[in-house]
Amino acid sequence: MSKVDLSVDLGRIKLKNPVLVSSGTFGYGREFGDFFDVGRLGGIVTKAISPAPREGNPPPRTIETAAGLLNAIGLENCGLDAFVGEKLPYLSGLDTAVIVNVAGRCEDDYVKVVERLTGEEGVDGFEINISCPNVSEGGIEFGTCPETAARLTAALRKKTDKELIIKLSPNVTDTSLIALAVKDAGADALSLVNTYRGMAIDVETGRPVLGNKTGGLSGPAIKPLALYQVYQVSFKVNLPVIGMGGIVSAGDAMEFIFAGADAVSVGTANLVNPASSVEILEGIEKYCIDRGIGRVSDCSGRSHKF
Amino acid sequence: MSKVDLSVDLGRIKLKNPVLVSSGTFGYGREFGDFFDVGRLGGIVTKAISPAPREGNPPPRTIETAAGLLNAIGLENCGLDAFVGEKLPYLSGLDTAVIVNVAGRCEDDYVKVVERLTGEEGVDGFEINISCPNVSEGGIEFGTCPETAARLTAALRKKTDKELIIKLSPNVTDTSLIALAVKDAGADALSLVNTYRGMAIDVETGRPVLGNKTGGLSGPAIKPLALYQVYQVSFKVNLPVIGMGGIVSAGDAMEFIFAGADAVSVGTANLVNPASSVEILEGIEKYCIDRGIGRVSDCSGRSHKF
Amino acid sequence: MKYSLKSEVKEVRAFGEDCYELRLNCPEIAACARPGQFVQLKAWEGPEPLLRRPISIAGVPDPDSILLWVRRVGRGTGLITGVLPGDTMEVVGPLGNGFSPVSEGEVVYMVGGKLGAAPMRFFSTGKGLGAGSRFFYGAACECDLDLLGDPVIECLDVCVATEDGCAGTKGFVTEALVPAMEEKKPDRIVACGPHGMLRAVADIAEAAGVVCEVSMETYMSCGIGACMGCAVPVKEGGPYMHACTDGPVFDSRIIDWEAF
Amino acid sequence: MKYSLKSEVKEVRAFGEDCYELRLNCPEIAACARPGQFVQLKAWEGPEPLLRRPISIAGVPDPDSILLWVRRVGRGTGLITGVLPGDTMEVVGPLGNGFSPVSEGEVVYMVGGKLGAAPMRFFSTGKGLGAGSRFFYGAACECDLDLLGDPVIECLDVCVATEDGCAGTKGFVTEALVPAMEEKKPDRIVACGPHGMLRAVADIAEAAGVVCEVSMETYMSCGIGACMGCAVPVKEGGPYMHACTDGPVFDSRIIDWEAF
Ligand SMILES: Cc1cc2nc3c(=O)[nH]c(=O)nc-3n(C[C@H](O)[C@H](O)[C@H](O)COP(=O)(O)OP(=O)(O)OC[C@H]3O[C@@H](n4cnc5c(N)ncnc54)[C@H](O)[C@@H]3O)c2cc1C
Ligand SMILES: Cc1cc2nc3c(=O)[nH]c(=O)nc-3n(C[C@H](O)[C@H](O)[C@H](O)COP(=O)(O)OP(=O)(O)OC[C@H]3O[C@@H](n4cnc5c(N)ncnc54)[C@H](O)[C@@H]3O)c2cc1C
Ligand SMILES: Cc1cc2nc3c(=O)[nH]c(=O)nc-3n(C[C@H](O)[C@H](O)[C@H](O)COP(=O)(O)O)c2cc1C
Ligand SMILES: Cc1cc2nc3c(=O)[nH]c(=O)nc-3n(C[C@H](O)[C@H](O)[C@H](O)COP(=O)(O)O)c2cc1C
Ligand code: FES
Ligand code: FES
Repeated sequence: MSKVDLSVDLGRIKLKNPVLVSSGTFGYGREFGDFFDVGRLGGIVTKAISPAPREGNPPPRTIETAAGLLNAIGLENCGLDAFVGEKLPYLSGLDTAVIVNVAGRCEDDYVKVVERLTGEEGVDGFEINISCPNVSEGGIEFGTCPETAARLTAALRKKTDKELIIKLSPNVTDTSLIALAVKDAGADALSLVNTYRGMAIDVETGRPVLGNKTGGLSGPAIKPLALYQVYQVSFKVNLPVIGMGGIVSAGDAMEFIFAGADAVSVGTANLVNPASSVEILEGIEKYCIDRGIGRVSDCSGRSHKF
Repeated sequence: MSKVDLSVDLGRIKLKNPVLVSSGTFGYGREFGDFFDVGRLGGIVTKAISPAPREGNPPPRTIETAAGLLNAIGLENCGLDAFVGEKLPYLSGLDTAVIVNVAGRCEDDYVKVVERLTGEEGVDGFEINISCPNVSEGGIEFGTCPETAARLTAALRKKTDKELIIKLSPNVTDTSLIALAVKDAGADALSLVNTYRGMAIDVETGRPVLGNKTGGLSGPAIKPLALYQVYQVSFKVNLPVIGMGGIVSAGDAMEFIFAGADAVSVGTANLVNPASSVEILEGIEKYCIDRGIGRVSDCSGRSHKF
Repeated sequence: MKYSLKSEVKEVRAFGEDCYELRLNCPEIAACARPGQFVQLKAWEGPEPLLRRPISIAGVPDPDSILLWVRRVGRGTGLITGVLPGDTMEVVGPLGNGFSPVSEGEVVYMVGGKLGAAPMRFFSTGKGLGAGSRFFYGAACECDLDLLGDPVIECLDVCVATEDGCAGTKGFVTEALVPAMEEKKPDRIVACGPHGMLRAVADIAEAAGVVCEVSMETYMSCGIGACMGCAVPVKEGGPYMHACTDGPVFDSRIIDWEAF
Repeated sequence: MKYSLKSEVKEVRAFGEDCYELRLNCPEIAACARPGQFVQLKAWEGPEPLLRRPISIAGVPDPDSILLWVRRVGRGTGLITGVLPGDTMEVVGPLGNGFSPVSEGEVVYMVGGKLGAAPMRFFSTGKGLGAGSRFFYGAACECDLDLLGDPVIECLDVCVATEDGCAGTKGFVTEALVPAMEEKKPDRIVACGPHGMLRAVADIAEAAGVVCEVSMETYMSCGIGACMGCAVPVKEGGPYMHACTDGPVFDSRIIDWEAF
């Protein structure tokens, strides 16, 4: 038994610890099974699932920038049926929360996925991706207008009693307006943040490097920006927050918790060191033990006291 | 005589070369005189000037992040009178364009500075800072609403026939809406981008590191984000663009020009290597010579052709 | 099984121009590595550069070690080749599918361009290669010839082409491959090297009706199938396959060369 | 005049725990450096870490060189102290105001906490220091005493305090300073070290009516007065002054210690 209470409350679900792994950076979980017992995590957020399979964007799909990673995967995924048939059985067998990240081109797409999966026992909740900068329709449009976001949230709320997390885009003037709108429409929690719109250009030719021309920036470069979003939104909106953006160490994770996150999610770091997430989990526990913190959730939002 | 035509056209003024230095990172010019002949630059953008002196924010005012710098200087400046009396004489004597960055708490503040300085011979133009994330009033509010931005631009346009550049905030849902609004209101050019809202938290105490709690992120970390802004806005809005955000090398500068910038501005790099700007200027010239490019302005916007 | 390890550098040896041979102590990876597989390396602290670098396994010289040949082309490989014996390095591997196993007596033409020779070296140590198997090596200039002194390569039937004509056939490696194919068709061609070379080799193989496996180098992030970043356009089995899991070795016929 | 140079590392010597003495070849800076001034150093490529690191000038041992004492506390100082003779480093300097010049025969008490001894070493080499001038050195433990072996420091009238009592007075350096002040008041106190020490020394000086100059360490970005980042709260001459231009040396009476 750990001396620290690591559990965190996200509204309709409780996680055994605050460390999740971010959509699109952890495959469907199995890819990491060789490296550690993925059941130790607080939760796994799957790659985005859309009703039909999606082929994704032309390559190159990723490119490094200063302390960051640009990606334009384009939501490549196996689709709803293959997910249920091939991916979910493995995930269901794990002793961890399974959150399905949902992507769509229109409201109907989102509804289809949630409707179908809400009855699946292995699914503990949904993270609604209204913030993907890398697809031409759907995705980010839902994330920039409070009314549209609220309408989508309300439609999904009707379809599921499971945890409904809305993943917000930081590419807006005021994230908390969207956050308030989806809260009122019935969201249980918020994920903050998705990637920042960015691009890279080949200095020899002037050509955009990514096949999709533009992409989304993640990794340590965006950590200060993501921390700010978590700090602002958690202050203004009374809803559990899953904080993410550039977390590569337990220290980074604690900073997000202090900023107001209830749980944290490890993304790009998984791509660099496949065991990052569990090392961060161990680091959080050690941080708490070393400082006599009995309950990690007591740390949440401490930065607001200054 | 250089074999390359480095001059660029910003509407009402022409710069002898495309390299400017960014407001707040080059003092009032004189600080760099020991390191190189600052008259070689295409232009110097001063620290923000407000009607009265401003004392700025409590320390700490800057903190490093991964490949980035957070700052919350809070527009500390000597004020209009001291600028004219003490700083302008040195700047006027230089063979380079002098652009005064203007900050204000209200429309009247901006008008006061522009009105007073438009008659000064040494001043070649104004960069209107409607995008500072580090002061409580003024600054960024003007930068997030197209109507407010347009009203301010129109008011200033009435007061000056000199170059009027609006410096936009990237912390909005769609920068090009603000850009279009200020264009219609009479702006001559756009500066893109100011810093991104961010923060750092002390992992031991949970306390925000900056005295102002939150700040603005600059440096290599934001380069992909700034490039994207320049690419989008220059595509949608037909106005000269001064591109900036994380430029530390001539290659970075060329990427901004390919993305659609007419000129570039070197910011944080000045703080790391005081001679960065002139080294970048030399690098751009070499880049063009090596590739037989006769006119640097021919490169502007090349990325849009792909 | 894949491993993520801290591994000790046992030997570092410079060769050619800007190339280094590294021997790393990682028994776990050595025990299960197959030719054509690769490892992801990190030899620095902190987030710059952010990603690990993919490097092919050039051999398993002893049960505890893997051998790598690395060319210093940028920051990452600069740091990787800057290590000293006794330093440790983070290694994830073995990754990718590798070449199909050699069937007993199979005659294989191995084609390597520059450091594309690395997986060929490993491949050539496989059991069962038939007599008449040959190694075609494409080099730019004299300095690339250093690796022919490698004890494993030395034992092969080597056919060299150099772009500057300093040794062997003058021109690309295909100049040497074409006459050899006319002389005798192998059961299979395996190839690794620059994109243009792979495509040319694939064309030759297709024209001759010989099976050809190519090892594709794409920009990689995770290397373990988690990010979907390493898309390779293919003509069958999807618009895209993934270099780090479906590859890096592909049947050359399914690659959509135009779409790259 | 300030310079931005690439400078060759001439000597590196480890001392104490985690401390290094570096001798850099930079005649331009050596020619005009004054005690209390500092340089900004970069000993790495690329943007990580982003900013240079400010380090006090500990002396000008010969007309071509400056001497630095650096404690390895993080990434930047780790890279700076990792250099070898023959390496080059980027140096900007000399920066800041430095201590007021010594007037002939002036009796000065120099107070240095740990590597705060570095500017004191330089200060003590100035001409005209009066007899009765003393160096008060505050150390944590035995390993900090190494620097007392420095040939310049050895010539001074040194008074040591150690926190663990392993040498000299037990406790903070102020425990040694107070009795000395009672015995004989100097014309001036100059001090460099941790914030708490500076404040305590400033109090002692003020109580005794002795002029006191403190060298303040703040977080710095540019070091040349361009960014306004290094604000120091003061009671006179503004709410803030700037450590890199108005300082790092300040008259202790104008510092607003509460606001720090
Ligand atoms: C499966 C696989 C196996 C490989 N095996 C070897 C090997 O055995 N030996 C070896 O020396 N190299 C090998 N490479 C190539 C090696 O990974 C790249 O040279 C390396 O990633 C470049 O990193 P860098 O930081 O040094 O260069 P960067 O500074 O990142 O870039 C320098 C140049 O290298 C190019 N580059 C970057 N990444 C790659 C990449 N993944 N593939 C090709 N070019 C790239 C860049 O576009 C740029 O032009 C392999 C690549 C793959 C995908
Ligand atoms: C004018 C001036 C003169 C200095 N002279 C010397 C000297 O002669 N010898 C010497 O060893 N050090 C000196 N310092 C302190 C030195 O600059 C810092 O130790 C160094 O910047 C830390 O960088 P880092 O990357 O190693 O540590 P980081 O990884 O950046 O941080 C490690 C720790 O050092 C602290 N730190 C960071 N920057 C500073 C800073 N500017 N001042 C104090 N603490 C800091 C951080 O808060 C952190 O706790 C001086 C500082 C100033 C402002
Ligand atoms: C390669 C890659 C693929 C991603 N795919 C998705 C996705 O399918 N759905 C989603 O909501 N977010 C996706 N993201 C965003 C991450 O889940 C996360 O929000 C973001 O990367 C910030 O966290 P990080 O900096 O720790 O990576 C992806 C990120 C990366 C790097
Ligand atoms: C220390 C500091 C002070 C700044 N002060 C100002 C300012 O007064 N007015 C302004 O418009 N922008 C200011 N900026 C923003 C820069 O001018 C520039 O837009 C931004 O830093 C992005 O460029 P960079 O990444 O090259 O620094 C400041 C930036 C820094 C780092
Ligand atoms: S590199 Fe991540 S899936 Fe292949
Ligand atoms: S550090 Fe930039 S003004 Fe002092």
